[in-house]
Amino acid sequence: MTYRLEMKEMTKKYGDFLANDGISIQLKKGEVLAIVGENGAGKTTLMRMLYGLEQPTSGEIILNGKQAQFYGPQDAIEQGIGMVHQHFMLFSDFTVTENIVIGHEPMKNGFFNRKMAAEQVQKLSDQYKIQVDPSKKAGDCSVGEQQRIEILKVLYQGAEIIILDEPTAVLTPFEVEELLKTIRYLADQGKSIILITHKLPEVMKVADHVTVLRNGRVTGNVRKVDTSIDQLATMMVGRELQQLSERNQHNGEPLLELEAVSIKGKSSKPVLDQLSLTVHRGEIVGVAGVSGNGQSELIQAISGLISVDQGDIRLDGTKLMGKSVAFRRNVGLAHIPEDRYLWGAAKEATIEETGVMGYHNKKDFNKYSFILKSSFQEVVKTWIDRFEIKVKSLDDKSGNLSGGNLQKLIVARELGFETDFLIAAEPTRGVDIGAMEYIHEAILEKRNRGDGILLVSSELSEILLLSDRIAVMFEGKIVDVLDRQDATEERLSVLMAGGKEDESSTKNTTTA
Amino acid sequence: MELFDYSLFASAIRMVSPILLAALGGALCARVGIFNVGLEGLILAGAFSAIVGNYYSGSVIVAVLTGAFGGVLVSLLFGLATIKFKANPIVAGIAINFLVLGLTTFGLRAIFQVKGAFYDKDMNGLPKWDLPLIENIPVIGKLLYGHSPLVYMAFFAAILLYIFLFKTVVGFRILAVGKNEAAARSLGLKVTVLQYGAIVASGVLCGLAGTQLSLGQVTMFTEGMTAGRGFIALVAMMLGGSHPIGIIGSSLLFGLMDAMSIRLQGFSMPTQFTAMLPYVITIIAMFFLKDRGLESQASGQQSSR
Amino acid sequence: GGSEESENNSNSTSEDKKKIALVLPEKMGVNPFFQQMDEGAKQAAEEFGVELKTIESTDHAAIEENLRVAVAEGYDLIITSSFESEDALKKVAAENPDRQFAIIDTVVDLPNVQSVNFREHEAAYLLGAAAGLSTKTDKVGMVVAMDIPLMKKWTVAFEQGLKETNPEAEFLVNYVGSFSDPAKAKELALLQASKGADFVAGASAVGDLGVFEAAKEQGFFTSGQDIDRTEVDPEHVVLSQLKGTDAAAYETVKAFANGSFEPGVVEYGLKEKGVGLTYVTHESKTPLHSFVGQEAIDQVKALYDEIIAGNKVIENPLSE
Amino acid sequence: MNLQRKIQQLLKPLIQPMIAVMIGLLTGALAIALVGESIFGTYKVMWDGAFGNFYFLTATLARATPIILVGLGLALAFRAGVFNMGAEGQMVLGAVCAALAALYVPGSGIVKLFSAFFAGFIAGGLWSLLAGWMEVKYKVQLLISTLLLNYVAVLFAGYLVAEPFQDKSGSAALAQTPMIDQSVWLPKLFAGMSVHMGFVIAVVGAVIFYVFLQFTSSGYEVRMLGKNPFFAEYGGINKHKVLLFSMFFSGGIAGLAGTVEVLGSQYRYVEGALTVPGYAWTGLMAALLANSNPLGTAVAAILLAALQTGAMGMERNTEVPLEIASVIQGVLILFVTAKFTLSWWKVKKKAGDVNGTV
Ligand SMILES: Nc1ncnc2c1ncn2[C@@H]1O[C@H](COP(=O)(O)OP(=O)(O)OP(=O)(O)O)[C@@H](O)[C@H]1O
Ligand SMILES: Nc1ncnc2c1ncn2[C@@H]1O[C@H](COP(=O)(O)OP(=O)(O)OP(=O)(O)O)[C@@H](O)[C@H]1O
Ligand SMILES: [Mg+2]
Ligand SMILES: [Mg+2]
Repeated sequence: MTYRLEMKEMTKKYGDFLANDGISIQLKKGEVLAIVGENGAGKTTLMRMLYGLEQPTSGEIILNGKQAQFYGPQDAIEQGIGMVHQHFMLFSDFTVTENIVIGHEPMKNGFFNRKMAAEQVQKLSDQYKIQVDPSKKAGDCSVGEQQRIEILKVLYQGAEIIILDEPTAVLTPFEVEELLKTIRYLADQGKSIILITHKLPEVMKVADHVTVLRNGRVTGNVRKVDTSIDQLATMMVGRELQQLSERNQHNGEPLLELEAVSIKGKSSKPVLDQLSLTVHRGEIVGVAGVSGNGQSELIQAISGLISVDQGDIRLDGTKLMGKSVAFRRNVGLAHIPEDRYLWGAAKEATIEETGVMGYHNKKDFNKYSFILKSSFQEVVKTWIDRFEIKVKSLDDKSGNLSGGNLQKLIVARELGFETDFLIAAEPTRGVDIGAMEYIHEAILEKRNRGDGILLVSSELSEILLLSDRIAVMFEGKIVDVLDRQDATEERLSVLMAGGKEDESSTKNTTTA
Repeated sequence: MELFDYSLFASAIRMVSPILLAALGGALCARVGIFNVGLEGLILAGAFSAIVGNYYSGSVIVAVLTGAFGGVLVSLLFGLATIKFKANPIVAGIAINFLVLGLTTFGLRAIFQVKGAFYDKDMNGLPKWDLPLIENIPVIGKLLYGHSPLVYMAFFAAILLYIFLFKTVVGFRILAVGKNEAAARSLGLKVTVLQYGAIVASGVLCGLAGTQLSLGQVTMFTEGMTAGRGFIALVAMMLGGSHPIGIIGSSLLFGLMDAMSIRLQGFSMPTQFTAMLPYVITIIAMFFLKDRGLESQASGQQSSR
Repeated sequence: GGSEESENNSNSTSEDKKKIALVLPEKMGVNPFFQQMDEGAKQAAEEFGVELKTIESTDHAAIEENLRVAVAEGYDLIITSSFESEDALKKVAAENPDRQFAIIDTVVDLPNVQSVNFREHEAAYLLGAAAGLSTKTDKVGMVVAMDIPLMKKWTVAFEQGLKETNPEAEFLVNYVGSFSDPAKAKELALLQASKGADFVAGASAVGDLGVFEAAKEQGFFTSGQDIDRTEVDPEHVVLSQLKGTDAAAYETVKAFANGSFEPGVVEYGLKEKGVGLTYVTHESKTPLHSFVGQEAIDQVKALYDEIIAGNKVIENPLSE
Repeated sequence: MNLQRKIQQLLKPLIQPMIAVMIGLLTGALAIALVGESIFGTYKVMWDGAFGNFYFLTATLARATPIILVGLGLALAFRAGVFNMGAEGQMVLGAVCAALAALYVPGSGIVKLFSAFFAGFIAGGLWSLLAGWMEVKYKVQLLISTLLLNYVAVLFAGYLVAEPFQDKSGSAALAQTPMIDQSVWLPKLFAGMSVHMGFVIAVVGAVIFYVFLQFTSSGYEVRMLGKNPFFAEYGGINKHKVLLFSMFFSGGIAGLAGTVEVLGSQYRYVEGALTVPGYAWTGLMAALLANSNPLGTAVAAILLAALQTGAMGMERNTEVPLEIASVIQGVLILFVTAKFTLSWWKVKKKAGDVNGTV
């Protein structure tokens, strides 16, 4: 059987920089090809060329045995290639239906037939078993739902080859499961799928073939059945991965205390509902939960980004209620934000400027209210060394860093404050396994030094790996707190879905 | 008291129509993500070319066409600078205002051999339409009766634009471009074509606004006769949230206040204060319309960075 | 710096014709007042063999700049005009006492400046009187460019004339807020007409064209400014308040060419025929409209005679 | 190789404006040819009018003075991420208050001078702060409100000088304040030249502003707020405080623009003297052209002023109508922020690369 798609010797140069260096891939009908590799390995670049967003410096694309050239996404779309971008390309004010049909809208005399569109979307949704609510606004949808919109959009456009660039980075475990099922189902229906991901277990679950990239080159091309996670990891990072260091025992004092914290939302349900939680010194408390259950608000309430209607928040005994972000940071709070581009950096700012945030007023770096550039640069250089952050120069824009490298920079910055308490929200989202290792190690090290950490992550494996205790959030409440040894993925999943383990029994007693 | 009477409202409707037309044009640009501060220049171009068309052809219809065409020509220049050459839209818009002021003044000299103003008593202005049915409508009949066709056209255009934007496929895509240009591009929408289309349409609307000014409200061209109406249109556009119906509201508010401020001149208040009225009222109105027009603001802010 | 250059230039000019600069405080286009001045000066320059250069100023700051440059470039006489130039001229003329200056339409009291002053209020008084005698509705309006003190020369004297001839008459004033907005001026005229005015005087510079249009549309009567505007629309523009800026410029250039130029104040009022009113002080090509009628004109003429005889003094509203 | 890159990098930002200037000049040449004048001669006259000798150079700098200050004020707001369109009103209010302070504050010349500066700064600043406050507190969009407040400010200043504070001496015909006592005038930098101390203030202001923005922690806060308000807030920067601060100083500096015009050039507030020349719009362009870089803003302001003084020279010395200058200026500015290089430059560079490797 011939290949549906072949990319041969694809090379892409940005100036003198070789982002892709003679990469070849093949893809058959009904097959799932996983492409893995470190941050900046060139995965996205390769896909952008396939989708017509970039022109290759050299190399050829062969589609169904014929050479093809794409000058823009519309060419690629016409030839049956669809791409679900890493950062969703949705119109948040438009409905799900509108988002899906845009570009190929059903019309009558030039008028947009929205009713027919909704029907078509519903039909498509049923056909591929991808659940969406056609009339909802895209902006009101959960991340998982938004992803489904993207996939349906691609299917609606008639794509036979579907590119998914890091589709699981932002999904909850349950949503990941669903997505993987969908991918498999689509492949069974004869679609060909290219999946880019950093998560090797997913690769093992769903892929037929795996292509590994490093520094713009192919370092491995294997069938799934012939490989293992460890082998893939080694091909990716060029070395063996290490075990996480030991966790020492700590029975610290309470550090962060939340008492009956409530935030009234816009809707009738409160966003945070009488939430109480304590983080001790020398402890990592993981917060698990399906996204949208108040985790973001919890983080923002502690760090002072939103105001709290009721309750009490104390850090090392100091009352934080009504205090500014700066005050809280001075008292001893550091914060790895959940969205690095929204909160954690300014894309247009230089790496140095992004790094200096929070230090600009510290007396080691500030004299007569002038920022001491050179002493600060020294510090940033130590960060870059420690985390092996790949930067061209400190004057480069943060937006030009790959996501993983930017994340490492932010982690380094927040750890650099050496505060007693750290909020680590999605600390490894979209980050390759090499970088993930560094970050996990750093967080654990901080704990071992006796600091308290609140870890919020949609990645259950991460929570399970790092946390001493695990709090599960559901609808703005903490429904349960489990100790490390009691927690399993299954128990957490049940709690996250809103079910108490002993729910049925309590219900029975109250009704009785 | 004689502050409110039919003539107040009729005068407001007359005076508001060029502003309304131009604000609709501005809204179209805003909807494709281009903040157009060159409305003043576009209107002026329309006003001038309408007069030229009228003078040479003696036909009002030709004048309306040349008026629209004048707006289109200048808007294409604006589009070329902002879309093709990615110039900062605000800078380009200001430049357009300067440019058209210079060109029309120069044109007065070159074409009519006059300075300052061109007036010819034999020139025909736009007719006043005495629509038969309208007059009989109680109360508002009198207001709506006997305006120039472009006045009706202005309100009609608003409704048409509303239908176009929110009911047709092309309109839908235009909205998409304005909301998220990157996404629209990645979908393979012809973003550039849509942007040019919107800019040309805005040129037509502003050209008609100018025509109404130079041939509807008066029958002459004078240097800088827009007298800041383009900026008022800009405000009306933002206040109306770039929504056609909202713009009708905001333009009418402004027109009414303006007409009222004239009447207040008689009431022993310094004219400077009566003249402030429309602006102050508009600011007050914004307290109640906080969330409107955020998009246009965003586009403005982006270009500052 | 400026004086050095003027020295350089003065030897070259001695053999040439005399050079006169007319520095206008604004761009000419917007105002017939300046157009006329330019024409008058040009005509005299041609007739009396002097070189004339007209310099328009784009804005207020440019006036002083242009005056200084005119000095530097060695013009023998520098004529400027209007209140806007007063400050600038005071500075420049004081710094260059060896140079001759003239200013039209206001007074600058310096030994090397000739001031040409108009008493527009006298003409405005006559216009008001004519309006008072002509109105049938006893309501008379005026559309004024801007609510600035200068315009009191028009409004106050007009009202005085109006009230003296017709104590019953009501006077409506509205301000356009701009010198170049005919559309708004027209709306104001329409408004005044809707309130019953049958005569609306235009005093809004370019806006007057809008007033004329309103008159044509609604069938009321109006008047123009500076030059005889009755030709524009004899059916509705029935009077015009005149101001001979051309004559003033002409005379100034002529005097300079003939060597009779002297510093000090030259007044142009009714008596000097520097200002006036059609049919009363100056002939018009258009026949007198019946709305005004010969009888009214005769009465106004009587007032005019009183003024030039010195029996009646119209106060300048600006000199309190 | 490295040197070549350096030179390329240095030249790169210049290429675009140069192309724009070319297009502007070509359009102008066309228009000049249409009028039948000598193209080269006319441009020479224009150049001379702007920079021809020391006198014209100083005249250009004098004209640039308020433009620089307005531009700096706006640049500050833009840097903080707020689109202040209200420079005109802020400048006018600053000017009128400075004039009134200079006239009516009792005391010696120096006291009056300082009160005038203080009044001008505060008036402009507060007017701007009003818009900032409405935005922060009531979410009234600043872009619109500043635009509207311009009209209110200009009309109010017009009222002040047409009624209560009008100059009743002399011909008393203009809406203007009485003349300020000579002891309060800002000194001219050179006798007989119009450039005054205000220019020095503007240039020093640009340098201070540059240092503030680039090297101080408050400047850093302003920049980060402009680049990403969420990031700024997350990092502990008080968003509202910095915004209000920026708006206050933005308007204050615009107020200073009016102040120095009054104290250094007109010696009184004259209605329209600041609005008709369009200093506010020109300053806005200067700030945008320079991407809100303070030093760049000053340079851009001087160039824009040169265009205007050059046009005045042209008007004086040739038969080319003044409007041609505004046409040239319009076309030039229309394309000056254009990114012509994007494709052209790239193609060239590619060709160069190929040559290099072969
Ligand atoms: N437009 C560009 N200009 C210059 N360099 C670029 C550009 N786009 C990508 N690069 C560089 O090319 C390299 C590959 O980037 P690419 O986005 O393909 O990586 P990736 O494998 O998708 O990384 P990640 O896992 O972080 O998504 C990176 O080092 C990046 O800095
Ligand atoms: N102008 C540029 N110069 C250098 N690199 C660039 C430029 N523009 C984009 N890149 C690189 O292109 C790549 C693609 O961007 P993208 O948004 O996919 O980042 P990413 O690393 O994949 O993000 P994430 O890790 O958050 O998923 C990034 O690695 C970024 O470094
Ligand atoms: Mg990527
Ligand atoms: Mg990534």
